[in-house]
Formats: sequence, structure tokens, C-alpha cells
Amino acid sequence: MSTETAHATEHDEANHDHWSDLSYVRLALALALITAIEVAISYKVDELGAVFLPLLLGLMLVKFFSVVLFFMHLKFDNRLFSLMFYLGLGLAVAVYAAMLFTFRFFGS
Amino acid sequence: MADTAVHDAVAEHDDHGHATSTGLSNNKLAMWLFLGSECLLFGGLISTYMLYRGRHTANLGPDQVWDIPFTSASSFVLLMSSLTMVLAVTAAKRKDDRNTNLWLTVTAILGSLFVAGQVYEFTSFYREGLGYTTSLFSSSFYTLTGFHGVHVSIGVIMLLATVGMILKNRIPGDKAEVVELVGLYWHFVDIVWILIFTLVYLIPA
Amino acid sequence: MSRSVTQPEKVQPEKVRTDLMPIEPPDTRSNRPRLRTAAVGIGASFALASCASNAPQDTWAPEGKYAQDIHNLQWPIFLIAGIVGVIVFAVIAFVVVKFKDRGQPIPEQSHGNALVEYVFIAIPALLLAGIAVPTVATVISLSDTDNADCVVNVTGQQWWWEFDYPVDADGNICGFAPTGEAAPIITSGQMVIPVDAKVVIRGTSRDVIHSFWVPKLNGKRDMVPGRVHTWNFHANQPGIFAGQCAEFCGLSHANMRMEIVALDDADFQSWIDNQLEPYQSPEQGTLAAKGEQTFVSQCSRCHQVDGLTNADGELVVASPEQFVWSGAAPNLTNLMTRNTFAGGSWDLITEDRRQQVWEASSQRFGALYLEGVTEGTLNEIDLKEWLRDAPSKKPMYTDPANLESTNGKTRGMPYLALSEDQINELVAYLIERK
Amino acid sequence: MAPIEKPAPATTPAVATPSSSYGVFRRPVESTGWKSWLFTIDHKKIGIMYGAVALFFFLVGGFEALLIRLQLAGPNGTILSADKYNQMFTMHATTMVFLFVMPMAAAFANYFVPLQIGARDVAFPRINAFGFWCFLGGGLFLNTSWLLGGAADGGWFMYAPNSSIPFSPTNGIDFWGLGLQITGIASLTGAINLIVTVINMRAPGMSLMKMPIFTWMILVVQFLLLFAIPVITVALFLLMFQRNFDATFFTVEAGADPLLWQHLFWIFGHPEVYILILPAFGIVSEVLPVFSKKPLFGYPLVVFSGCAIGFVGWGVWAHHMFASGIGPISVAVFSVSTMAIAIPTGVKIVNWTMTLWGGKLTYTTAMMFSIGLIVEFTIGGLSGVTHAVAPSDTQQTDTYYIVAHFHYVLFGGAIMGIFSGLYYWWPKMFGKLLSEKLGKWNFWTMIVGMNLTFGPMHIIGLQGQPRRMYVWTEARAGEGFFNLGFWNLVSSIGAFILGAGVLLFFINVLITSRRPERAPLDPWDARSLEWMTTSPPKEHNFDVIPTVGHLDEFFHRKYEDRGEGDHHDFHQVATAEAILAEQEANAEAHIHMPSPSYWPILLAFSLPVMAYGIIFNLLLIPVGAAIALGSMFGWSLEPHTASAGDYDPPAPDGSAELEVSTHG
Ligand code: HEA
Ligand code: HEA
Ligand code: HEC
Ligand code: CUA
Ligand SMILES: [Cu+2]
Repeated sequence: MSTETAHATEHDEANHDHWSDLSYVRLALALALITAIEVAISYKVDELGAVFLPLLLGLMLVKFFSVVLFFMHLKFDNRLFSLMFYLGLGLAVAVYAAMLFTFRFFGS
Repeated sequence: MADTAVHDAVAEHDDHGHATSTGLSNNKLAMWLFLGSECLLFGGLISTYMLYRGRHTANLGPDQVWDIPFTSASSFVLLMSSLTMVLAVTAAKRKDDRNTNLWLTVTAILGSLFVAGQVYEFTSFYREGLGYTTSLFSSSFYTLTGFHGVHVSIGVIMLLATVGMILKNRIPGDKAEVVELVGLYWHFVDIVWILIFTLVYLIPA
Repeated sequence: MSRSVTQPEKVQPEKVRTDLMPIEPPDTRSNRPRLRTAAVGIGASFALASCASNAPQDTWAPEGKYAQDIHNLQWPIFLIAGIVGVIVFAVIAFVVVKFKDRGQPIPEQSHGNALVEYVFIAIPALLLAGIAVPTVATVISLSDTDNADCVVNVTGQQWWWEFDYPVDADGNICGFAPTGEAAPIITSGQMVIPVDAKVVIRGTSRDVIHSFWVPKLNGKRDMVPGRVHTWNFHANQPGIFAGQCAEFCGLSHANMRMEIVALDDADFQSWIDNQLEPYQSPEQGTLAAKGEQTFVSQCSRCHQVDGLTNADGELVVASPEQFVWSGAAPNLTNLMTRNTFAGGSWDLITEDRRQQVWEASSQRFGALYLEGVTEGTLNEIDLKEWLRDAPSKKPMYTDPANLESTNGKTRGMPYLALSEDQINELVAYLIERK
Repeated sequence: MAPIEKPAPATTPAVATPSSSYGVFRRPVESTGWKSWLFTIDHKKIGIMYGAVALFFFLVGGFEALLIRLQLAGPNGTILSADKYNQMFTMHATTMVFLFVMPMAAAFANYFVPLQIGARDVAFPRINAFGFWCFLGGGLFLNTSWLLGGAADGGWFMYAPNSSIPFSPTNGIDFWGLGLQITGIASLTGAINLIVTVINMRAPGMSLMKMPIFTWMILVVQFLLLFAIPVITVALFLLMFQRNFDATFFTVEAGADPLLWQHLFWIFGHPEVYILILPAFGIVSEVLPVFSKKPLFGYPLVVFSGCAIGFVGWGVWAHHMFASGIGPISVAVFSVSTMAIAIPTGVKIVNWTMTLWGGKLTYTTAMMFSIGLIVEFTIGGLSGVTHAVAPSDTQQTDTYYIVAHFHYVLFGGAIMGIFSGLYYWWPKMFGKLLSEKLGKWNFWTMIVGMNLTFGPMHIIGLQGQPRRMYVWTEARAGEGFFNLGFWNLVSSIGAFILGAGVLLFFINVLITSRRPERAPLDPWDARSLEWMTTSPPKEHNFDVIPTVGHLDEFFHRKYEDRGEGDHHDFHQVATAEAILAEQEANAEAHIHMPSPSYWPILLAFSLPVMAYGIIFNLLLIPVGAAIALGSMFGWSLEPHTASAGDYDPPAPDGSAELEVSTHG
């Protein structure tokens, strides 16, 4: 873990943090649109076949990270905050995915 | 040699300020740590649901009880509350108390609407026969969404308390930061719902 | 060096102290690596544990293929661990003596030495990589439960094991064709298997998690309710091998034992035939005949005796699911062919007899075991105590006042308030269940 | 505590007595007497309370262990019934792990992390106090189960479905689950607090790689706690819903898979064992350099290996489930990942040894405990490696061989480290040296006792004795050198020797506390910042916040390098007294420490109230919730420093800016 970024903080914030309210509104509308698409494709499971799940999960991740990066400012904020959050997120995904995986190998 | 391995990052330490070694706010750091920890909490609940989603009584599985249009609407409400929240934060940074309070209140209302929707959803599922203990599916579904609902409710209380404290001018320290912290929590609750909505509702059983 | 089953023909009064024998007794099975001796030489206490001892559950005394596979893997690893340990201790001892403060000047304030550090990362890494390869190979090979010679269903419950030998599509049981009519064999406490065969158990549990473990034949495998786990057994020679439930399963976990009994093919055939012999009522007017009536009135609601009929000539079918939380009680049809009871915790045979059986040579073992329990070798004391008041002998949750959480069902066998007469009758009846 | 104007050297400020009232709840401002402890938010007082309570629970857990050993000394023991025995080992483990080792680490962390990084307190002092009271409340709550119908009886990992109502109908497991939830809050809040403290409140100049190694290890541990506690929280909630609200998460008839519990428990449980050991590693890494008069060998590598242990520790949990039927692929993967953990741990052993190498070793009691750790932990670690070999673990798991492993790493590791820390830091905390003579006795009886107790368990286990058996029988004991009877007896005798060893520590404390002599300022010629202040430290820790230029800053202030180039030649140029005097002469003019508060203790005690409510009467829940809400409200409105009016006479300028950033 490095704290080298500390000095840069003030500077960075000054540059990017002022997303205008309008851009936030635009992002929110985009997210609403993605949600609509998600719902729509959930009615087309059979048509989409193998594409369905990756597509749906992809859209979910786009929404997820949009909120994290922009609404929660993680993109512009100090790297230390990202580290704290992604450490937890990454561990959670890795560990629980592995756990669910073990249930599949069960048998002798 | 150790001493030179990492760049010395300690900021100038003035005598009376709030300077911290990294220049970051204690509170914000704590909030992000807490959210990192919450990932493992919700991860556990989501995994439990994923493991048990298929284990239900004949006619009371996800496909039978879900009301996707309704849930989509309440998801939309929660998503929009993230927007109003972020507007409150920018207002607070501009030291615009009036708009801060306005957007905080709207966020709280949207949040309450979402919780109300969840209560409605639960009761209608219940009427269809899906009780908390009906099946593994129902227990893990109610537990997961219940935990989320409790988080939203706590968020609503925090929002309203913040509004109250801003009105009475009782916030110790940095007002904008308090709003920002509440915002982080609120957005986190929103992203958890983004996961739940897709993983729980939209993926067919 | 470990206990050999091949022992002198005559049954010796004192135990054979193989652990004190100067020379390794003739070992017919494995050409165990010479290095074993070296391991002992190293003096690591772990390695010493491979030395002679006759604890029946010694994990360093394999008697079958799978246990041997494990052993071949484990002894070199104990050896490596021992060597690493000895080196570490030697270095520490050296340092502690050598660098004691004797007034020397303040040492160099050096912060480290990259070479030393990387070397000491590389050495353990290589060692461990060396260990990992055979480990993974053994994991995979041990998990192969296809091509069984014999399949037995094993069910654990609080606090005993049930063994159920299914009849396969060809009408065979455990790979053997019964002489008479084939029917599933259900027994408890002792699992009888043919020698030198790949026996696969399909195991589960009726209540909580138990673990099936007979150390001389294989490692343990948990028996989890709702799942069926398969696991291999193989015995080199006829004999009796001790086991114990190894997963904590509540009050009488300590009293949940079992044995695996390996018989050669002929003996195994007679065991099967005997198990399948039709039921014979006791002769009219004997004590045992009275016992049969008592059994029907008191015991048969839980315990099945195949072929038993009531006064009206109807078959008596037990319904333990109404009385016992796990839903089963031991099948007593052939109780006296086994030599322990109640989760292998007490002997049905006398102490002397027990020693004869356990120490019998592999040639004599089968015959001795098949004799089962006879009038002369019955351990009446423990059996009667059991019938008098089972829960006070083996801790079980059977107190009628506390059965709320289990809908009035017991976990284990309740106190039945039998009179001494009834007990005598029952014992007379049970002694004929062979 | 009062704002301190230019603190007088080495004296505590005049006691302030409250007079005026602050609404209904006047702010507590006492700095002596019982109230100063009850409402304190001083990290040092909280640290001492953590330690005292933890040591008390050590006696409780040890007492339970002695009963266990008494029962097992001979075949068919009759000291305890089967039921009591099961409660005994469950509570022994729970007490030792959650109520002794973890809080003991919290004690040291609380007391010494701020001192080692040159801070005046932790980042959130009130949350710190809250954490302590949660731990105390949870621990007491847990132990009241003994009196209220029986303690938990499912073993410390509480496997489902044996933990469901039909198999354990008493309230014991409810107490266990709720009690652990409450102590879990202590751990989680403590973790956030300490991470923020370490990241944000270091003295100027102290970069991460100049941080004392103890602080580093505590940092790693707090991250482990941060991410592991929520996992057990989920598991405990599922268990609670199962037991109290009829959910079926572990009911097989409803289709549940009992292995879910095992996964959740061990995903928490394995990081937990490193939570137990890493603080001890940190202590040892402080003590060995001091008594070798050398810096820690390969400091960066010790830091990174600590991080690596913490990280890899997340990928090995299923090694506790090798026999549970998770399938060969999972078994193989987890087997290999478990072996990988031996590498970073080996790094520590090597670096400690190399620290000693070429040193100038003095064998104080603290040093002996540290060397004891290296030796005993290595034994435990090596048996750990034999477990990692999955096929042979199927012979070992759930036998005494495992019990031997984890007592060697826990007692031979964590406890040795803790005792080393106690002897090392005692003069700092209390201004008194513990008797070295008694200390040596203490050490040797403990070493002999522990090897006699836990050494034979290797044999007992390999001879096939399963763990958690309330009796063992002659029938399975065998004969000859390795017979179970003999070694069980040896183990029991060892346990009593060990108990005597532990008691010697308490006797030592009692005796030395009566002696008048005070410890010298720098009894060990130590190297890190906590020694650069009075013993015990003043309420504000340092009169001037030091500026740090070196790892081992204090050493470098005392010694000067007169060597040239690569050749070092150290000479003492200053004494601790001189350095302290200089600090006091230049003391900062305005030091404002946060004031005590009622709310943390009140909020913490609302939790057991609600927990009793869940078990006995749901009506108690709203009562507890009301207390909780009220105290949260009071908490959030309370300023960090008491207003001037709370003091008598009114203190000057009580609401001034804080020197340290302390938003509790
Ligand atoms: C302080 C706590 C602690 C620590 C540090 C460890 C450390 C390790 N543990 Fe242990 N463990 C426990 C506490 C701990 N354990 C507990 C409490 C249980 C039982 C829980 C229960 O069931 O109740 C348990 C159980 C347990 C099991 C499950 C056993 C079973 O139930 O079947 C396993 C299996 O792999 C295991 C492995 C290891 C390994 C590989 C390490 C490694 O980290 C050890 C690494 C150290 C060394 C190896 C020594 C030093 C290294 C060198 C000198 C370098 C050279 C070495 C080699 C090349 C080999 N442990
Ligand atoms: C840090 C953890 C820790 C520590 C320090 C200890 C310390 C000890 N443990 Fe511990 N033990 C565990 C963690 C620990 N244990 C765990 C996790 C388990 C697994 C439980 C399970 O299976 O669920 C276990 C299980 C366990 C068992 C196995 C039980 C079984 O499987 O049936 C045994 C048996 O001998 C045992 C013995 C001991 C002994 C003799 C000590 C000794 O070191 C204790 C020494 C201390 C003292 C003796 C205290 C001194 C006090 C006095 C002398 C007097 C007291 C008087 C009054 C209070 C008035 N322990
Ligand atoms: C309510 C059910 C119940 C009744 C009635 C009952 N038993 Fe049992 N019995 C059990 C259970 C359960 C066990 C297994 C206990 C254990 O080993 O933990 C058992 C075990 C036994 C065993 C040991 C069997 C073995 O293979 O290990 C014998 C013998 C026995 N019972 C005899 C009797 C006799 C004789 C009676 C009647 C007088 C009787 N039982 C009545 C439930 C019952
Ligand atoms: Cu069955 Cu333990
Ligand atoms: Cu582990």
C-alpha cells in the first residue's frame, strides 16, 4: 500500500470533481435506460440463448461500476479509498465464487 | 534498505489543523472501510440465496411469484434516489443548505417509497403463500432482501437526521462531509440493489 | 514394525508385545521402504509414532490398500517436517548459546541480506512443491470409487451405524451369490466385508454429520445428511479393524464406534447365507418363547426382527420413525452374529472371548468370528444393564419430560421399565438371534 | 479530561470536578476514580481494561481446560457428564479464542499503536470505548448461559445441523451466537478505528515502511477482522433465524446443505487463526531486536510476509473440510494453497533467527518467551503442514493430533507472544518491572507444562483418539510405549503444571505491585517511540509529537553512528531521561484531548438487553432499542470536548479546536 497519492489529492479533486449536475442527470438516465434493457432482455431468455447471461451480467456490472466510479466519486478520489473498497469487493467475489464452486464438484 | 523503500508521504503537520498523515479525512476513510466490509456481508447473503434459489415448493418458486414490472419500477425509484443523493452532495459542497436539504428530503422520500414497495411486495408474496419459512428459497430471499431493506431504512433515518441537524445547525464539523458520507452509504445500498435486482429477479430460475 | 496380523497359531494368554520385538516380524504384504528405519533414526518424535504399538486405531499401521496409499504419502512428509524442525531447533540452540551477551560491542545494525532471504524462500517453496505433487496424485487416486467389487450402504445416526447390503441387478450381495433367496441384509455396529476386495461404501446420515473412520483401512469421510458420499475400503487379510465416529455428533459422540470385519471369501459366503436364513421362532414353552412375546409387546415397535410374527401370525413390522428422531433403530434379526452392541460401545461377548477374536491369526479369525455369541461367551452383564436402563448406560436424549423439541421422539433407546423377569426372557430370546 | 494548558512535566493535571449540569446528562469529566474508567475514551485506559478482562477470561478458559483434562486423565472419567463436557470444550475454545486472545491483542493494539506511531489517541476514541464495552457485554452475556439453562454444546465451530433446535434444544447456542455477534461488533469497530488510526495519524516522517513492525502486524490483523467478521455475522444470523424464527437454512429435510455452514464458518475461521497469531508475531518482532541490540532482519520482507499470510489466508479455508466431501478437485486445490502458506511463515522464522544471529543477546523473560515462540510455533506449524497433505489429513482430522497442532500454534504461538509482550511492556504500562526471577520460573513452568500437555497429544492423535470425546476407553487404548492411557495421564499432569505456570504470572503481578520501586524509564534500551515518553505515559502521550526519521527512531536518538561508509559504529549519545527532559522543555502549548462520554457504554449495554430479549422475552427488544436509539442520538449531538461549563472551576476555552482529529 502506498500513500504517494496523498499529495495529488487536492489537485485531482479540483480538476474532475465538478461534474455538473447535468452530467449526473445524464448518467442517471443512462442507468435507467440500461435497467430497461435488462428487464426487456429478461423476457427474451429463449431467443438470446447463450448470449443472455453474459449480456445481463455485463449490463449489471456497467451499472454497478457507474455508480461506484461516478456517483461515489471513486474514480476521482484518492486511490486509498479504491483500495479499501476493491479489496473488500474482490475478496467477496473471489471467496464466495470459490465457495459456490465447491458445491459443484461434490461427489466422491 | 527499508527506510528509503517507500516514498515518505506524510503531509506537513500543522499545529492546530486536522492534518492527517495522508491528508484524507478520517471519517471518509472509515466509511470506505465499512463499505468494503459490507461487501462480504452482502456477498454471504447473496451466495446463500444463489445456493438455495432452486430449492422451493412446487408452485412457489421465483418464476411463479416475481412481479417483474413492479420490481423494475421500485428499482427505478432507488436508482433515481442515487441521482438526488448526488445532487444533495454537490449542493452541500456549494454550501447551498436549501438545495442540500431539498435533495436530501427527496432522496429520503424515494428511499421510503422503495421500502414501501418492498413491504407491499412482501405482503403480496405472503398472500400467495410464500412465507418466511415456506422453503429454503423463500427464507434466503426474505433474508437477503430484508437485510437490504433494513439498510435502506437506516439510510432513510440517516438522511432525515441529517436534514434535521442541518436545519438546527447542530452538525459538528464539516457539513458537506457529513452529507457526502451519508451519500456514500446510500449509493452503496443502491449498488447492492443493482446486484440483487439482476441476480435475484432477472435471472430465470 | 507395526502390528502384524500374522501371529502364532496358538492363542497366547498374554498379549504379544510386538513393540518390543527386536526384529521385524515376518511381513507378508508390503515391501515397506527401508527408509522407514532411517526416519526413526532421525529421532523426530513423529516418525517414532510409526513404531510398534497395538492401539487398534493406530493411524500408522495400514492393513489395506487405501490406508497404505495414505501411509506411503505421509511418512516421507513427517520425515521432512521432522528434519526441518530439527534444523530450526539446532540453529536456534546454536544462536542462543553463541551470541549470548558476553560484553561484546553493539553489533552491526544491519537490516538484512537479500541473498539469505531469497534462498530461504526458495528452499521451502521447492520442498513444498515436491510435497504437493504426490499429494494431488493421491487425492485423485483415492477418490476413484468406480469398479467396486462390493457396495455397502452406510448410514450414521445418533449414535450408531447401520449397514445395509443391497441386492444388485444380478441378485448378488456384495459380489456374492447367496445360496438361498437374496434379500438385502441390514445390520449395525460391525461392517463385514470380503477380504482383498474393493468395497465402496455409499454413506449418509439420518440426523447430524458423522464421520466414518476405520484408520487401518482408510482415512475418514464425513457422512452428511442429505448427501451421499462414497468411500473405499480394502483389507489385506481377515481380521477385525476398529473405528470410531470422528465428527462431533452430540451427547454420545464418544460412544459411537464401529468395526470392520474382513472375512475370506468362503467365510464371507457363509456369513451372507447365515444372515439370510429364515426366522425361527423359539421352541414353545421355553424362556425364549416368552421373550419373543415380550419382544413383540415392548421392543418391536422400534426394532425389526425379520420374519417375526405376532400372536395372530401376522408379520411384525417395526415403525421406529414414530418413536426415534432419526427414524431408525438397529435391526436385531441377527444380533448375536455381531460381537458388540449399542454403537460398538459394549461387548456382546466376554472379555476373554474378545481377546481371542481380536488376536486370532488370520487363518483362525473367520471361524471364530462366525461362531458369533454363544451361551458360553455371552456378556450378559452389559446386555442386561442395557435392557434395564439404556440411557443411564449410554447418555442419550430420552427423558420424556424434554422431548418437546423432537416432537416426543427420543434420540436413542429409552428407559422401558422392564422387570427382571422380562429382561431374562428377552436375553434368552435374543441369544437365539443368529 | 480537561484541556491541558502547557502540561507541567511528568505530573497529571489537577482533577476537575463537575459542578454545573449539562442538560439532564452532565458531561463526565473525571480523570480519576471509577467514573474515569467507566466513561473514559483514553486509548490507554481502554487498553488496560481490555487486558484485564481478557486475562480474567483466560483464567476462566483455563479453568475449563483443567476440568477437561481432569475428566480425560483416566479412562471412563466421571468428573463431568457428557452434557457438561460438551459445554466445557465449546466454551473453553470460545472463551480462549474470542474472549482472551482476540481482546488481548486488542489490548496491546489499543495501548501501543497510538504510542508507536506518535499519536495522542486513536482516530475515534468514543467508538473505541464502545468497542470495549461491547466486548465486555458480549463476553459476560455469553457466560451467563452457564446459569441460565446451560452453555452452548456444539463445539466451537458449531457445525450444522447439530446446532439446530432438535439437537440442541437449550438456549446455549442462542447465547453463543448472540454473544459472538456482540463481540463481533467490538472487533469490527475496532478494526475500522485502528486502520484509520494507522493510516492517518502517524507522526510526521513516519512512512509506512518506518512503522514499527508490531503496528504493521496489527494493521494486517485489522484488515483480516474487517473482512472476516461480516462472514461470521452472516453465518450467525442464519443460525439465529434457523433457531429462533424457524427458517430452514440448515434443515436437511427442507433441502438444505449443511456444508453451507462449514464454508461460512471457515471462510471466517481460517483468517481468524491468523488474527490470533499475527499480533504475537508482531510482539516477537519487537522484542527480539531489542534484546539482540540489532534491527529486525529483513524488515520489509517481514512486513510483506505478514501481508502475504493475511492474503493467502483467505484461500485455504477448506483445509478444515478435507473429509467433509467437497470433492477431489476442491480438496487438491485447497491442499496446495495451504502448503503455500508455509512459505511466508517460514520467512518470519528465518528472519527472526537471523535477527538473533550475530546479536548481543540478553535473556530477559520477554526475550525467553519470544524465543520460546519461535521453537514451539515451529512445531505447530510443521504439524500444520502435515495436515495440509489432504490424504494424510483424512487420518488426522478430528483427532488429538489436530488438537496438538492448534495448541502448539495457539499456546506456543499466540500465548507465548502475549506473555512476551506482557513482560516487555509491563513497565511502560504500570511503571513497575515484573520480577525477572519469578518471570524465569513463569517461563520454564509454562514451557515444560505446555510440552507435557500438548506434546503427548500428537501421539494420542496418531494412535487414533478422536477429539471431543467425554470419555475414552481401555478397549481402544492399546499397549506398549504409545498406549493412550499413559499419554493421556501425562497430558493431564502437564496441564496442571501449565496452570501453575500461568498462576505464577498473576503472583508476579501481585508481588511486584506491592513493591515501591519504580521501573527505570527505558529498562530494556528499547528502539521504538512508545518508550520515548513517561511510564505510564501521560494522558496526551507526548508533550511534543515527535518527527520521525528512522525505523527504530528512539534507538537512533540514543545512539550515534560514528562509522564510515558501510561500516557502522554505534555509540550511546543520549539517555532516555535526557530525551524526555528535552521534550518536556519544549512541550506544546495547547493540547486538547477529547472528553469522556456516557454514550459508548450505554449504547454497548443496550445490545445484551436486546439479546436477552431475543432469547427470553421479545418485549425486551424495544427496551434495548430505545436505549440504543437514545444513546446514538446523544452521541451524535455531543461535541468532542466537554464545554467549559462542565468543569469546576469552568475551564478556559474548553471548546477550542482539537489538536488531533478525533471525530468519534
Ligand atoms: C494460531 C493459529 C494457527 C496457525 C498460525 C495455524 C497455521 C497453520 N495451520 Fe492450523 N489450525 C488452527 C490454528 C492455526 N493454524 C486451529 C485452531 C485449527 C483447528 C480448528 C478446529 O478444528 O477446531 C487448525 C487446523 C488446521 C488444519 C485442519 C486440520 C483438520 O481439522 O483436519 C490444517 C490443514 O491443513 C491446518 C494447517 C495449517 C498450516 C499449514 C499452517 C501454517 O500457517 C503453518 C506454517 C508454519 C510452518 C510451516 C513452520 C515454520 C516454517 C518453516 C520453518 C519453513 C520451512 C517449512 C517447510 C518447508 C515445511 N491447520
Ligand atoms: C487460544 C486458544 C486456546 C488456549 C490458550 C487453550 C489452552 C488449553 N487447552 Fe484448549 N482448545 C482450544 C483453544 C485453546 N486452548 C480450541 C479452539 C479447542 C477446540 C474446541 C472444540 O473442539 O470445539 C480446544 C480444545 C481443547 C481440548 C480438547 C477437548 C476435546 O476435544 O474433547 C483440550 C484437552 O485437553 C484442551 C486443553 C487445553 C489446556 C490444558 C490448555 C491450557 O493451556 C490452559 C492453561 C491455562 C490455565 C490452566 C489457566 C490457569 C488457571 C488456573 C490454574 C486456575 C483457575 C482457577 C480459577 C478460575 C478460580 N483444549
Ligand atoms: C423407542 C425405541 C426403542 C425401543 C422401544 C427399544 N429400543 Fe432398543 N434401541 C433403540 C435405539 C435407537 C437403539 C440404538 C441406540 C444406540 O446404540 O445409540 C437401540 C439399541 C438396542 C440394542 C443394540 C443393538 C445394536 O445392534 O447395537 C439392543 C440389543 C436393543 N436396543 C434391544 C432392545 C430391546 C430388547 C427392546 C425391548 C425391550 C428395545 N431395544 C426397545 C430404540 C429402541
Ligand atoms: Cu457420530 Cu460422532
Ligand atoms: Cu485453517
